[in-house]
Amino acid sequence: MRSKRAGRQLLVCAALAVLPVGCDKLSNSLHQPPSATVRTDAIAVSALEPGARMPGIVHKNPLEGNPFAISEGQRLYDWYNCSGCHFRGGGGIGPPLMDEFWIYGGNPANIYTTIVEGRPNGMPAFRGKIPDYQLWQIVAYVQSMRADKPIASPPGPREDHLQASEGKESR
Amino acid sequence: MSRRSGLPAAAAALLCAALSGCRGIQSSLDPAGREAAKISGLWWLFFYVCTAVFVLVLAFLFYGVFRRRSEDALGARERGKTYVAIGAGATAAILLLFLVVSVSAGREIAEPAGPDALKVQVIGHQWWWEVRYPASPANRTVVTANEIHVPVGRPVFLELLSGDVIHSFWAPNLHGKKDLIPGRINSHAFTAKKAGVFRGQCAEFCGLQHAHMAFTIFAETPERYSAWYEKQLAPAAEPSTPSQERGRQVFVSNSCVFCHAIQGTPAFGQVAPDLTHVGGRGTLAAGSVANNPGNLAGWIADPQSIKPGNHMPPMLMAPEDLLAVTDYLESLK
Amino acid sequence: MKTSREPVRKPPAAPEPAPLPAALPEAELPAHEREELRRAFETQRGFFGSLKSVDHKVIGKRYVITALVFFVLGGIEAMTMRLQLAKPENSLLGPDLYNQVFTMHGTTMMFLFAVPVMEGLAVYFVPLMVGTRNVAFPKLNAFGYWIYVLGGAFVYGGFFLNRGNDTGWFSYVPLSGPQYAPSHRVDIWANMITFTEVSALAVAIEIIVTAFKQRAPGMSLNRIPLFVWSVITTNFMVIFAMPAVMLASGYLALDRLVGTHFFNPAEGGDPLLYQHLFWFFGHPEVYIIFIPALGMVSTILAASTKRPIFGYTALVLSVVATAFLGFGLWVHHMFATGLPQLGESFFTVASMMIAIPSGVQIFCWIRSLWGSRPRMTTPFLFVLGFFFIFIAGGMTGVMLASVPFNLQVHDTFFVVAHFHYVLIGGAVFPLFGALTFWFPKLTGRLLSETLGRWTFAVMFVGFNLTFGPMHWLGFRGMPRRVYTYLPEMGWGPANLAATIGAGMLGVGVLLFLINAARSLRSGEAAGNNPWGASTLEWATSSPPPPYNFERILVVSNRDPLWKPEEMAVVTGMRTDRREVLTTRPLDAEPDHRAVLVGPSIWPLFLAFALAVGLVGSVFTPWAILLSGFLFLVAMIGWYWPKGEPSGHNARTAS
Amino acid sequence: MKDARSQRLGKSAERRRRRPRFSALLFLFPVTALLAAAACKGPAPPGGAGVPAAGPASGSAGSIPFPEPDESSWIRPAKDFSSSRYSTLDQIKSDNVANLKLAFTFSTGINKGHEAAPLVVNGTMYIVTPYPNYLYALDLTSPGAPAKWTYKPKTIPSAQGVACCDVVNRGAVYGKGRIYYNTLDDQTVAVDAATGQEVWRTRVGDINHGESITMAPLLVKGKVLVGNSGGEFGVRGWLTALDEDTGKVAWRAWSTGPDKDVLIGSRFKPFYASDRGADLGVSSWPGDMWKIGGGTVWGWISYDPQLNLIYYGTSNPGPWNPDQRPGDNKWTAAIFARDPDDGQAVWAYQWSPHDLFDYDGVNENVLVDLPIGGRTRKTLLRADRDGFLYVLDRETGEIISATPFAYTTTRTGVDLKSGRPIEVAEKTPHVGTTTRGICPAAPGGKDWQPSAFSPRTGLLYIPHNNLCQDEEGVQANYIEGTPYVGANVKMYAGPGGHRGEFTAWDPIAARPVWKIKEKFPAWSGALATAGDVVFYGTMEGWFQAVDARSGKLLWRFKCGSGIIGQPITYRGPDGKQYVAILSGVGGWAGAIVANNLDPRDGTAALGFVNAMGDLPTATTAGGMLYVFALP
Amino acid sequence: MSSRRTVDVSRLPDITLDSGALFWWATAGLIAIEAMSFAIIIATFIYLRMTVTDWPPPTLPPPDLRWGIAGLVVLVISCVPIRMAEKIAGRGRPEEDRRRIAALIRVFLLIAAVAVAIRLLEFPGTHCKWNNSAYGSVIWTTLGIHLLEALAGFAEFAVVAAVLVGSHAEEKHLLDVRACALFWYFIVAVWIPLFGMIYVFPRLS
Repeated sequence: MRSKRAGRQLLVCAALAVLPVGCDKLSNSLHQPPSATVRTDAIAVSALEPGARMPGIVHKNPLEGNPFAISEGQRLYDWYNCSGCHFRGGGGIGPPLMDEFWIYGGNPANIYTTIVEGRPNGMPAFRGKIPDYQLWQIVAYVQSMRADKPIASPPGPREDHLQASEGKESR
Repeated sequence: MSRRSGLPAAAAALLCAALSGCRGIQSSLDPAGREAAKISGLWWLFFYVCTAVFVLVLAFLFYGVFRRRSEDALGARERGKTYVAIGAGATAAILLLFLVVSVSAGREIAEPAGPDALKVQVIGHQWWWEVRYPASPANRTVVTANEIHVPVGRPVFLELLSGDVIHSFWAPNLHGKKDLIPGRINSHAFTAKKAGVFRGQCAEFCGLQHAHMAFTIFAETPERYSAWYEKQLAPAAEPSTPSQERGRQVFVSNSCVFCHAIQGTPAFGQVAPDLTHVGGRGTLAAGSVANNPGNLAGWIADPQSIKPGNHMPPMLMAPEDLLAVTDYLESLK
Repeated sequence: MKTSREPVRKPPAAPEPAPLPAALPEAELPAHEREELRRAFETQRGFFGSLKSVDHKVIGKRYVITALVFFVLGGIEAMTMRLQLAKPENSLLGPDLYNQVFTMHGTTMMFLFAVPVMEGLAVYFVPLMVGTRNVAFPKLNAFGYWIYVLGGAFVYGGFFLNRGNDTGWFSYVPLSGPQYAPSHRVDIWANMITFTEVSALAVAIEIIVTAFKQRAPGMSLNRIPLFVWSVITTNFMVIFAMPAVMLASGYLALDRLVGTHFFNPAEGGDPLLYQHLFWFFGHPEVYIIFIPALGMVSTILAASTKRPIFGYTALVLSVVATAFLGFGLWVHHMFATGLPQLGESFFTVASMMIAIPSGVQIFCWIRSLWGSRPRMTTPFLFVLGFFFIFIAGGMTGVMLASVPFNLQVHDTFFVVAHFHYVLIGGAVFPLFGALTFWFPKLTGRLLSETLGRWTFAVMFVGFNLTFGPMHWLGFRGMPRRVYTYLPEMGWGPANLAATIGAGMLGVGVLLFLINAARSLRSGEAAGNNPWGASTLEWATSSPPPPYNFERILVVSNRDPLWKPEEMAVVTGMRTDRREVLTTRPLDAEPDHRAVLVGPSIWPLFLAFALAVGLVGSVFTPWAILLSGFLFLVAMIGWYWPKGEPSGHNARTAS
Repeated sequence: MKDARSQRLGKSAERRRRRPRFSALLFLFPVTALLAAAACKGPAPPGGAGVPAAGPASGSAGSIPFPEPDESSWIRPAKDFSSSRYSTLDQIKSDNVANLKLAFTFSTGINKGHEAAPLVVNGTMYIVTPYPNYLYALDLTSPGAPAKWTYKPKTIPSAQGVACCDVVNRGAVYGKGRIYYNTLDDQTVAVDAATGQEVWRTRVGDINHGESITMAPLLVKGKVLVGNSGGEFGVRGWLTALDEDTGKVAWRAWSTGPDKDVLIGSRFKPFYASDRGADLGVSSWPGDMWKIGGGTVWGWISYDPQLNLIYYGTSNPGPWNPDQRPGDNKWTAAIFARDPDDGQAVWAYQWSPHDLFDYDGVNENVLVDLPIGGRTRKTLLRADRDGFLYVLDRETGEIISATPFAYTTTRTGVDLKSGRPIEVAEKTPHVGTTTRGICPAAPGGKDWQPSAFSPRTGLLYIPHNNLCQDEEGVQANYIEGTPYVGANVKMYAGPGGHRGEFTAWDPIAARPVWKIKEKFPAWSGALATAGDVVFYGTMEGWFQAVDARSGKLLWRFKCGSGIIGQPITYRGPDGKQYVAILSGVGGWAGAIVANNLDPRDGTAALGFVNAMGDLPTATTAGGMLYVFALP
Repeated sequence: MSSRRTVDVSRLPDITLDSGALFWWATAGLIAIEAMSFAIIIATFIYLRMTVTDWPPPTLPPPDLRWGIAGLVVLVISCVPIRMAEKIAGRGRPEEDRRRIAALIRVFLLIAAVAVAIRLLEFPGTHCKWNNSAYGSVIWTTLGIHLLEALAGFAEFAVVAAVLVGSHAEEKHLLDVRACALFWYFIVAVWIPLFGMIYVFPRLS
């Protein structure tokens, strides 16, 4: 536990080290370069935007629909225990991923952010623990779950998981 | 007719290799186990008999083609039938011989390993080998990867399982191969007769890195084997230098623990090789590269360039962290 | 007739038995009837007309040429692999590409080259050899070809779009299953199997019925040429073997596309089921490729020695026995899977027993050659090469039947060496001999003997240099299907040798192609029967006219052209329509005069309809519905009455 | 060949080879089926209510050794130290219960599963809600029982991410003028019962390890006994005693690990040989896995003041996938008898050594003195997850009897000599294959939902499940703070097609007296009263009263949401008998409603969703207190 | 000389309606292929059954007999009009008989349509789906492949009937009737072991 916390501190320090802006606040706090004042490329977590809408930056999953990425994503989804809370998309501890209701937004960028940053009501933050390309693979898999197809017969790799008996009767 | 090539040429090359004493650590012709020796004996019998037959048949053929005297048509037909019958009979006789020696050799190598056999579980993964020594009580279970230590002279009973696709366990110096099939448990038994280090490799095509899925078998004296076993039971060595201390810190706080386990630390990942005693292993990445700090650091930083397509992601670490982790892992003898 | 042992540079311009028309003037038709016959059987002109062709010679030639194109593609893939393996840790191909390439190599050679080329030669030569005008079901024949081409184009299209299957030509599950083989690579492959198997099955029915029902009068079962016998046997094997692989690949496609669980152990399926089905096809497949080659060997030997092959009955029976036994030994591909020992022993026995009929054949051939002073023509050289290589491959084959030995060398380069010895030695060498032998019949021109000899020499040396060292590599622990290996393993020199050999083999094939191209332009005219062979295909002109024979011949012995004086002809066949004479299966007594269908576009359309289903189902199940609709349209078109007269209201022949 | 082969193969290989020989199993099936059928026969005509069976269904066939005499209060969820949930109040009787009317209601404002029992002390009712674990105090002396105060603990919302099966809370305990209860994020709080002021607060666990707390504490001899949850997160289980005044940790007994951690010392005398030995909590695990081995303590604790022993169970081992943890995995899925003063173990027994099916051992232990074999024995009744009702000698831990009360295919019985269950090898789940027809399913023949014992009828009233499952073992990966299960599960209704049952069980005759079939799992607690009325709720939302002797349905009321809470009864300040229940569907069984899960994925919520696809049409979420009284 | 060297075949018929016809042989070949395919399906079934302890999986009842038996009976009945049509066709008089044959085929088509409809009811009667387990997979695949076969046979006869009604009916179409009949007998005959496999076998264990 202690080691873990220390590790996190280490990580934070490392993150700070690469952000010189944050460090010499005292010396140069009155004048900010224009580029550092407003971030427009950050992923919006809310759909509500004060004022008129800005032409937003579209965040697309570079691996969307790529079968290899989806299958890798599926493997990672299991290995990194996403399946432990979200199961095969129906949810459990975490919310379902296969329906159209998304608490924190369902576009690829939102899903990505959710994995990286975590969410306050239980979603852990995987920040700094999963490389970017794997994140997008997981996002690709999560996106593929959302197809408006019944789970019974989607094409593709994820059908290989458990199919239990439908029958309610026993002999 | 060219005599430079063909089976005789291959056989000649083989003979040279065998006689010149250049021994192979992954060769079925340098048997170090009871089973491999039986099979190699079988091969030499096959080889000599088949070579003789081959030479004889071709001699007949060429003699027939090139001889001067023309055959008279009548009478020869009858004789011809006799020749063919004799030939078929000889073929059948040789086959019968082969069958008898083959089946008897098969029965011998399939003999049960007996109750005193060392039981080892080998689980194939894309693309590495998980090796478990089940024991009672359960906490004497040893888990390692890509290396199997066995005592010389004691039968080894392998339980072969697969975690994903079909693999095949093959250490030619000790025995032939046996597949690891998902949903099944296969068994395989061998007895090492000589101490030595032998290499084995996955022999069933299993995807991208089928070529880099090797393992090493250490056949050791019973004493050395026991010593090794006891050492494996111990949890990972405690860091003894600040660098190693830091390495452990980095390891457990990084995503290494998502997949790897180191007994004695909070790392319990179970989808990649157990690293409790990784420093004591000879190779990395299932026999892909030698285990030394340089290779290890390279493997951690960029595993995909060593073994493209394998499941280990590159680890983004500060250089000093990378060195520390390498230092720590290498200390886990 | 030459008596010296000096090799003949060229086949004699005027072969020993006189050309048939000279000996049998009755075989010629009056000019107007010949013209009528030509019109009835001709392929229509123009591009569209050629698509409608149902002439077995046109289709057979297309088969052979297409198969040779695939052979060259497969060969290029093979050489790419050899280049990659020429040295340890080579970086020419990455693992992904290498896996696609070796899969494509195996797939191409087995499904797109070896079987189709044998089928193609059968389609071309069986009607000629049994003395009829066309195959029994000309439209089915055309359909078979189209579906084969479409399948090949499909899988190669996929390959060039980086959708080549990367799980091996055997595509074992679960590696090829939905979980471990994402994307449509395997789907394309699995459906391609169906394409080629449908094609092979169509040809099988075709050939069997033609050979059983349309033989020349008098050609009773014991007078059928050995090549035809081997082709009949092969096609029976096709009927019993191909459904297994169609179902295996069908189950695989279902597992992948709609989520069935045939091979998913988690749901009660079993990956080994796939292996059983695959090898139940896969082993007979070897014989399907190899048995026609036995027929070719017999044919070439007989023509080269100018005497009947010794032991006709024994040869026929051994071929049939080989076919039967061929179904009983698929498990020797699975010894390492851990099946019960008793079962393994059974398959050991079966696998070894198959050496007995093979031995009988070899002894019969040796006996045929004994003192025969054969002419050392190129085809004969290829047959000699066949003996050398095939016997060596057969020896290692017998070894592989031994369970313990198999456990060591299974899935190593030893096995690679073994089956290339068997398949290249046993099928490709005779095939090249046969192509040289039949080239004059196909084109009317002879191939150059000099180039032919060079071809043989380079191929023979190259072959042994490629595959000889692989035996050794197998023993030294080199598994198959590895895209690279460590320098420490010491496999480098042998692999380098193999790569050089592969290059030579490639040069040999290139020489053959050059020879063929040269000969097509400026080759020596062949005449009807340049080799002085005895079978009916030589009784007509080279290349044969659309109707094959002006009059159907009547035979009374096994080697009709060597005894033309005993031959008779059939009269009373109509020449104004596509009429063939059907005979009874056993004694070949005339039965009735069947009318065959004419040129049609529907075979192509039907193939297209099926292709829509097979290609489309990879992407959406709805394609099957569309395909079903097109299929119905095609069937209606196919069967639509053309008003061709038949039955009692038709005019009887003069 | 013959001999050698089987020898040569490992146990599991043998199983594999024997598979085709299904005839053995076929034999087994009818036997178990017959047994089950025999057990089920008789009771319930289709109407739902049962008929009294021939045997002695009444009389004081057993007695509650440690009753809580004050009927104007209800100070711990199980009413008394014996965990009887039996009240001597008899105003509400079987002949007047039909007149029961709603007295007042109270909304908790929370949409998660309400599993808690309200407490009543000194004219005040205390309600603990699911996360965020508010504590409401209602003034029973005022009309309509308005809220006096609300206590809102400071909690970490992320704790919701480590609660395996909804963010429930099972209640509080009263003592020394304080209410003690646990929050999901591993805090135990003591709140002044009169003012709602926090007295002390102790953090006893860490959510980053996957730990959470859902159980109701028990106050014994000045110590608040608290256990953790997280058997599905690779948590190492413990029971901790906190000082009632300071909240300081008095002792902590781990469920796995070396004896000094488990508090096994010289007094430890387990009845069965396989439970004896040094450091079994380590040696029965491979490597370090005991550190992440589960055995959490999230269920009920009983206390015997005479023997001075507390009894509690430990949860399943982690992960579910048994292939990953060879060995007996002590002391998971077990029961401990400990001295509450120092926590030293006196005896222990493993219900499920090397647990295969998530058969947690945490269910309530009802302490009853029963006349068995001509003498009164100090027994402990346990309706376990495995579907068996165990009668144990609570002094020694000896099993007196073990009889299935639910449909079971996984076990044929318990070997009374060795104490080990007799398991059906074919039902063992393994990695890479699907094992079908596992009955009872992972939530067991009975999950946490506590039963009640009436000394008047001598019957144990068990609300339980009728569920089976298919399970595919998969390799579980351990990442701290994330689930650690390793199984794809799909549950479905057991024989009969109903998913729940309410059974009245005669522990002496070891047979059911009557059974009521419920459409959904009977996931609420039971309450027995001296009026010979038994109360329980259904997941559709019916709160119902049945005749204690016949099982006849006497009264019911449809609440706003499905009921998974525990009913209580008390004598109000006005002298009338009241019955209270929290409605509010959720929990593992109701997660599909509480968490809006997608029924298209049957494996969701550890496979429970497959069995509960129709629950969202039957009820909606929302917590509400309902209190009833006779007019 | 000349007489010895020629064989006159002008008197031979140009069609035969018996097993000497090429089309009959083609049908026989097709049947051989199909028979092999069904044999392999049965082998698959037995193989899969041998690898598991419970067949069907423990929670499933065996397929409903009701529609299964109905389907089998209707299939067998459907052979009756076909047999009659085939006999009439064997007389080789297209002009006189074609309408009667076409009428019989229409009766057959009706019965066959019922058989196909029943087959569609047999799918839900399995109580499982193709993607539930290997059991479901093999049962559905068998039912499906046989359904495709039956549809093919049905379509064949529909085309033949259409041709017979039209004015182009010739003797060779009588041969079509016989060959199609042969194929249909096969479809019905092969269903008997398949029926046993799907419906009876699970009840034996």
